[in-house]
Amino acid sequence: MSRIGVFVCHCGENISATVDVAKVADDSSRLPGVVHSVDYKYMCSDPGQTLVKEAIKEHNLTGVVVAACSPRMHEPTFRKACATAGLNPYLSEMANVREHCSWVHDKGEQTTQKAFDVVRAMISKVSNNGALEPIKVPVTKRALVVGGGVAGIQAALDIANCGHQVILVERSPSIGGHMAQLSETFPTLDCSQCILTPRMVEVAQHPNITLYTYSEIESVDGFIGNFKVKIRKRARNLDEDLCTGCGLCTTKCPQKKIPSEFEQGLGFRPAIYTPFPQAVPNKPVIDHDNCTYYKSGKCKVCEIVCPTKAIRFEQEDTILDVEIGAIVLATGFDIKRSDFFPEYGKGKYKDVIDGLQFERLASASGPTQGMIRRPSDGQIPKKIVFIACAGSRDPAKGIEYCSKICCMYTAKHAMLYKHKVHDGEAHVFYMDIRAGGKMYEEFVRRAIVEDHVNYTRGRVSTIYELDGKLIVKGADTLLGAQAVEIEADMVVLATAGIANDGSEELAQKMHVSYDEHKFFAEAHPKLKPVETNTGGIFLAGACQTTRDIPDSVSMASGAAVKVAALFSSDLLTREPIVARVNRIPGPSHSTCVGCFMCQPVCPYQAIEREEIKDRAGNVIKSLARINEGLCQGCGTCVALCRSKSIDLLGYTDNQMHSEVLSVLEEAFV
Amino acid sequence: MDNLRKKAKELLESKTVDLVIGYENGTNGKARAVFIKDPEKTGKLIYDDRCKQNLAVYLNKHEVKHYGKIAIVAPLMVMRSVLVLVSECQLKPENIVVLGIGEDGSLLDFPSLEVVEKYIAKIPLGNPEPDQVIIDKLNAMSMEQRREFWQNELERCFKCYACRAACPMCYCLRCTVECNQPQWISAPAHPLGNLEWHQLRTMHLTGRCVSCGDCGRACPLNIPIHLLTMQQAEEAFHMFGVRAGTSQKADSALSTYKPDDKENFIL
Amino acid sequence: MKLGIYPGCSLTGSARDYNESVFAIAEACDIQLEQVPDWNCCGATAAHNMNKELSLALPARILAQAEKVGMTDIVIPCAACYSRLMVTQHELNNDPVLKNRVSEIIEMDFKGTTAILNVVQMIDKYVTPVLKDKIVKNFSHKVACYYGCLMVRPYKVLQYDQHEDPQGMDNVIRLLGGTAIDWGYKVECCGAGLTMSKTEIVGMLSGKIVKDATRRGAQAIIVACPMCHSNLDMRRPAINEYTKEKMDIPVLYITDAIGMALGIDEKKLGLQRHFVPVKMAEYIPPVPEPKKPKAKEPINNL
Amino acid sequence: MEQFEPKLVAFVCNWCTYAGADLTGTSRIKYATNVRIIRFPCTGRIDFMLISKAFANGADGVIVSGCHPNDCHYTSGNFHARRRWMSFNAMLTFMGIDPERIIFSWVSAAEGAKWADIVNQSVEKIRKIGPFTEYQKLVQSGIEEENFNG
Amino acid sequence: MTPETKIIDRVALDKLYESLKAAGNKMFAPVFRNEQTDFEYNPSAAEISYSHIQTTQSVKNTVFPKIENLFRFESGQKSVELVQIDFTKVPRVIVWNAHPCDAAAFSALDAVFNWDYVDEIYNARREKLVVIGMSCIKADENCFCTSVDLGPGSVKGSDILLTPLANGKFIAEILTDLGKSIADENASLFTASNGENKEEVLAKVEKHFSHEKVTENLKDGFENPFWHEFSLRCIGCGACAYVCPICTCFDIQDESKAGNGRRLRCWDSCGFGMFTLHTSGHNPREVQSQRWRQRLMHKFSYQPDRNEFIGCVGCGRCSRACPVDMNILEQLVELEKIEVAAK
Repeated sequence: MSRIGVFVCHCGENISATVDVAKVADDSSRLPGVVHSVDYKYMCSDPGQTLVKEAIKEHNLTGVVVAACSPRMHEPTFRKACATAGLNPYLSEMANVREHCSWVHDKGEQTTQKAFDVVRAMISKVSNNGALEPIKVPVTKRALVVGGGVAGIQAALDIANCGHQVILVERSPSIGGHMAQLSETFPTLDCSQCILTPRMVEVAQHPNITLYTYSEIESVDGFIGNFKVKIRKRARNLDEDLCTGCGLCTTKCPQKKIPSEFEQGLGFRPAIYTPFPQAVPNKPVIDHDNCTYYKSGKCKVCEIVCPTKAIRFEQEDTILDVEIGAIVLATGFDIKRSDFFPEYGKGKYKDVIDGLQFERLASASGPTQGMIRRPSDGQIPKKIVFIACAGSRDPAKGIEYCSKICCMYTAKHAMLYKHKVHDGEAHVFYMDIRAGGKMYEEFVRRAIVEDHVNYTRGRVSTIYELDGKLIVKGADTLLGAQAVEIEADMVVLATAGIANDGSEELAQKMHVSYDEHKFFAEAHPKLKPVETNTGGIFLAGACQTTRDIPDSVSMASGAAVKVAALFSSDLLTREPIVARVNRIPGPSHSTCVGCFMCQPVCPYQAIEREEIKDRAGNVIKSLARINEGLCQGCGTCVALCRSKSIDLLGYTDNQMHSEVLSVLEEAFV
Repeated sequence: MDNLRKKAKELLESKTVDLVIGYENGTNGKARAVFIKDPEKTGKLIYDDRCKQNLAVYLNKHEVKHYGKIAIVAPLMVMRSVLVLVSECQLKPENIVVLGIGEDGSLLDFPSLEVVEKYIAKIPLGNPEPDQVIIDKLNAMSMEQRREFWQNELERCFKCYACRAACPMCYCLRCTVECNQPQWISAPAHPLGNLEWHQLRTMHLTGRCVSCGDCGRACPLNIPIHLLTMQQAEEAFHMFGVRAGTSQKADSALSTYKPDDKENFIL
Repeated sequence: MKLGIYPGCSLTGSARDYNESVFAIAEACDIQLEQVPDWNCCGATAAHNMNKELSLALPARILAQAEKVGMTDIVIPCAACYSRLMVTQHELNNDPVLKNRVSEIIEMDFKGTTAILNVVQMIDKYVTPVLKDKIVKNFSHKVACYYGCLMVRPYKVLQYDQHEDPQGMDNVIRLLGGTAIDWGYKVECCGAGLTMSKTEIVGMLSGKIVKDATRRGAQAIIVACPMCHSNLDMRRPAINEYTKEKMDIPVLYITDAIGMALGIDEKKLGLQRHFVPVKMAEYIPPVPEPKKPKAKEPINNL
Repeated sequence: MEQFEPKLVAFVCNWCTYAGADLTGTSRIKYATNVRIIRFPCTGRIDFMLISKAFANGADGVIVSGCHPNDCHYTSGNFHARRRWMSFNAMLTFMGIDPERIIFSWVSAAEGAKWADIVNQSVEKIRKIGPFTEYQKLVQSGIEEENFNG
Repeated sequence: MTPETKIIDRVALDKLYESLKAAGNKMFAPVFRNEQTDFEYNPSAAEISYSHIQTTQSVKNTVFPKIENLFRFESGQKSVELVQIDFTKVPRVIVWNAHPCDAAAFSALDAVFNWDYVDEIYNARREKLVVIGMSCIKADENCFCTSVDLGPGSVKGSDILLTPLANGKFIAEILTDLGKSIADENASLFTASNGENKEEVLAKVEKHFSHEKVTENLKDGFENPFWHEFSLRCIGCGACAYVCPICTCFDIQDESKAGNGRRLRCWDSCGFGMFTLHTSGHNPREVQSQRWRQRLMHKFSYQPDRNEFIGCVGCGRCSRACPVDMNILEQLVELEKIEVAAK
């Protein structure tokens, strides 16, 4: 039989002015299981708490109900008080008789009755409470950052500077990401590489950072604080310790005409290459698909010329097993290419290019040394049309969202063009100019006012080539949808930003949810923008949605703090309000039948498959198991489970059922 | 029918399957389930209009599962039930061979469950016409009339649980009615207990019912309880666009959602 | 091979030539075209501007008629009719309530299971597979394939070809041994129904089309729509008014081109009914010059 | 005749509606005393059988309230709950039990005034409909009959 | 007493029914409704069915209702108080138009409820029970009363047994004192018998098997593979047990609110998987074949052994109610045939 203590608070006069607290305490004392019932002026005060503590000891209480304010206010206070007195804190409950009663009703019998009903319900609930112990999860203090763009670099550096080990994994041969490809950055027009490369070097030299480039995530198991990750380190085909990065091999490689990924196909690279001169690490990789040796078995020029004999043709991929406590996903984004737009030539007009290609054209280290020349014949274009929202905000193209960065970089592109080709004409077709951000609107105005970029509000319906010109047909909606036709030398499409290639597979490996466009999904759109629904996995940068450099960097620092906070103690302590699948004696083992319909319901991927085996090791039953490290205690699986095999500690079926029955026990006045 | 027997025999002879579940001639002109292990006995198999039982119910049965790989004579409702059971991890696709029966009674060749899915995708699904007619009639009644109708019907229930036993989707080891901590459902067969039981059954089958009607046929007291789950099957389709037993994926109506599910009653 | 055909109003009237050439190539390829029994008007532009249910009921009845006699595939040469029937089937198949309502209106059971083919789809499915052996004389001409609006749009409904840069007819021309040019007006508007009320607008819009095709050296414009044909062909005076020069480029139906390659008599194809005489010299495409390495130099070598 | 005072229970989620109701209190907005609030972590936790249990035990009406769509503390609990209620409502309607007695709402932590409105409206609505005698009769019938009288 | 035979015509029979009903007796009579014939309390004479072969449910409801309130309890803060039911208030129930199989079943129930524990409420109800039986002039393929020592005209268990004649009149055999008192109270409704022979009108029910042989075969048949083979089809519902006039398994349920409530006895079935489930998780009857075996063994082996009667009256209801055609007659015939393998 329970031994419950009831403590009714006056809250000064906040409660007692409308509720007859003495009557509530008195009536409660007559309820079955109640052995002690008092009222007091301020329960939350020190003397009030002492009342509770002493009663626990004196009456050997098995449960405590404090009728006072909202549990959202003082539940922790009274739980702590109970704990000090030796009562499990989860054996206390609060009846909200202030916010939900005395403050919202006038003085009267009904108000007192309501207060009593609520107290009675909580007494009933608390008699069904069980003692719970906080869940402790050990934390491996090593972070994994996936993606070596600016967001990944920032997150890795921030975590490393907090004194934690970081593994940074990048899929391409060098870190740097898209930012390394950019010419200048808005709104300051400072050189992108100038600000980025020092950070890249810092990563390479940081004692707490282990860098794996040309590597990918193979698999991820485990949960927050305890991930087990396999990293596939692809063969660079060289001994990285011996290679000095002198670059001799790259100059001697006979294959020279391979379109460069870094140059967006506008320049060439050899088969053994570093993507760009400032690459980190500055060690080449061999591209098997284009290497003469791998194709014909002959050549090995690189091996011959290498002064340190570092080339290893037989090298194979290696799989590294690492234990990780937290993961930051910073895998970035990609853009649609011009071949996505049949109305703009479907990629067949060489002079219709995308934004990244323009960045390379404008970059001093690019294929044209920063001269704006059109790809078809190398001529300097006298008239360029920039089309914003190419694909973005276009449901017909399946991309309803705004890519967010294009308005700004289109303004930048037009401006850079005008700075380089003074007699050139720049036309921008736009839907709306979205220049929200510090100095952003001013930047766009500068393009229009100072650099005389022609902005036309309207869409371009089609582009076709005629006599060496690109005929751009559009409409000017500010002039009554008048048709506009421009004979351009070059067209730059600000194509839609999209989720990076492979993000879906990665999300599935990570058990992270993703949206319809394959961008990773944050845990809460407002309050948990860097968390995912999987505990211990965080997001940084454009893998969540396209965003610009300052946003990516802030987000990366945010994610880094989340990781650092997680690493701040050896054990992760979690509230024991988690779901649990029941276990009963064999041969059933659980009433769970393993239908796993709860699995898709769990927002946290906390429901795992547990296999019960007989002594010979044969699986005799599969049933659901809740990973307490991941479960956040929403209880959706509990309500869904048909066989009532899952229960939510702290809000068990028994507790809720008895609370409902008890609150309705008496006729309301 | 000859094709069916031939195919069943082949499957047993080649040891592709260990057991064939089908229909045979029962007593008093009824058709009933038969379990054949011996290829020589496949001559017992029949298929005609009397074969109404949803044989998928046996796929959950401990003794039947024990045999190993099973071929099942499957008119549409059985096919759909098989898909539901697969999607709910109660049946491994590699352990079942579907001997499909077309709408014209012909044997359909299903090399895999994917082909079953494709077949079902082409067929208009819904409740059997006569049942839907009654459902429509009930829906046309006033709320009060419907309440009276169901009260009179459900009052008679004596909780033999034949409805539960006949349903392939009611495979729980412990049904909620057998849970007494807390006592979710009043166990006695009084009007409240009966109402609670049938509400529970209906809700638990929402999005999972394949409209086979076996619960109603099983009821010894002729209570038309199958209308409840059938109505929910239609509702689930109208509200969520989901029909049970169309794919092997776990995507039933109540374990998934769309952010833009449309309702008109939440304030 | 037996297919249903829905001619609509134009193929029995102003576009008799189109009808003739469709039947001519069908016959040559052993396709029997059978008219949907007791067909009615598709409603065209007028109906959907006035009454939604009517605009759906008219095409639904046509389809129901076809279903009734068990036609599984029907060919619709007119792009406007094609569009209306496709839109109707799409809308009704996605709205069971509306479907029931329309079935009630037409007092017929409408299932929505018919495969609706435009002429190019019919050619793809039933003509091209047998074409190779039947070509008598290559269609050695350089032409501009013009698709207009209704054959490829709205893409959501039709899901046919790549709507911004369709290739269906271009591929057929290549198969016939012809050359299809890349040009800018493939899916532009010809002026359509304004042909009666605002002929000068049709002159301008069609004029741009005709002009672009001409200046790119096309010898003919290939169409698959009676409306496009009549605007580009019959409205030549208005076009010439706009272009300020006499345009004499003929306008052929895609079926005409096939018919010519198959050696079908011009009369049988109805070519004599065209306003602009069908006269084209043979065109042999130049052999591509050997690649000049210089021209291919990357721009970083500039 | 004395005015009928309906009994209502409210099943609310901890993060939005419970907090919203707290705000009603802090803002001192008055509402009818007929409702008893029961706190759940999330609307996703609310078993439909609890609603039936509430009716069987004398409730005349039930309020179910949680976070607005997209605002769920647990991301999707309310979406799952919404499907459950849609199905439950459909079933009750078909069984001839007017789902009007269950009032569903989304009340955020900022909508203290809306909570008061919801309660007042619900109490008025249920007062107008009257006591849930059909259900309560069910509870009493069945056994007496089998016993001796009737 | 020595049985008497009288004649009553249909009009008088209806009058007899109405007058018994009017006298405050609770009448339990078969009515055709919901496409089936089943017993109901107090229908009007006009509603009563005389043309059915068998009702869906048996008449055990009158003495062993599907829910029986055993007592009430009320709890205070410290203790719980029991409130007993006043069994003297049990009304007199007259089962009207029960077939001989149903009438005979009461003696089996009597034995169960008085075997080791004398069940007060059962006996209270039983004492107030009158059975007006009706011989069968029709039977179907599920009927097998003659195989279990009963018959379409069997008088066992009836206070008065009626037998319908071709001329629309009924032979009334007044069999007990209770029957006689009813006949005497309504003497004007009866006429004298002219030696009508009921055997001429009775249904012909073939004897399908020897129950003695079945019982004998079962003695060593516990492990026979027969059970597995025959029960594969069984889906484990309780329909057979619930419609059976002799099945008496029950479950005890407490229902309470705020500490006050009642203890109820509800029907249960040995066919349910949970029926024998132990708290330990062990289930002695783990699979359906064992439960099905229990059902048949109980009726044809254990009860004959313990109470010297067969737990079956051959009414055939279970075969009719079974959703999967578990035909008891078919199985009993098989059971008679099987040769028990020598150990």
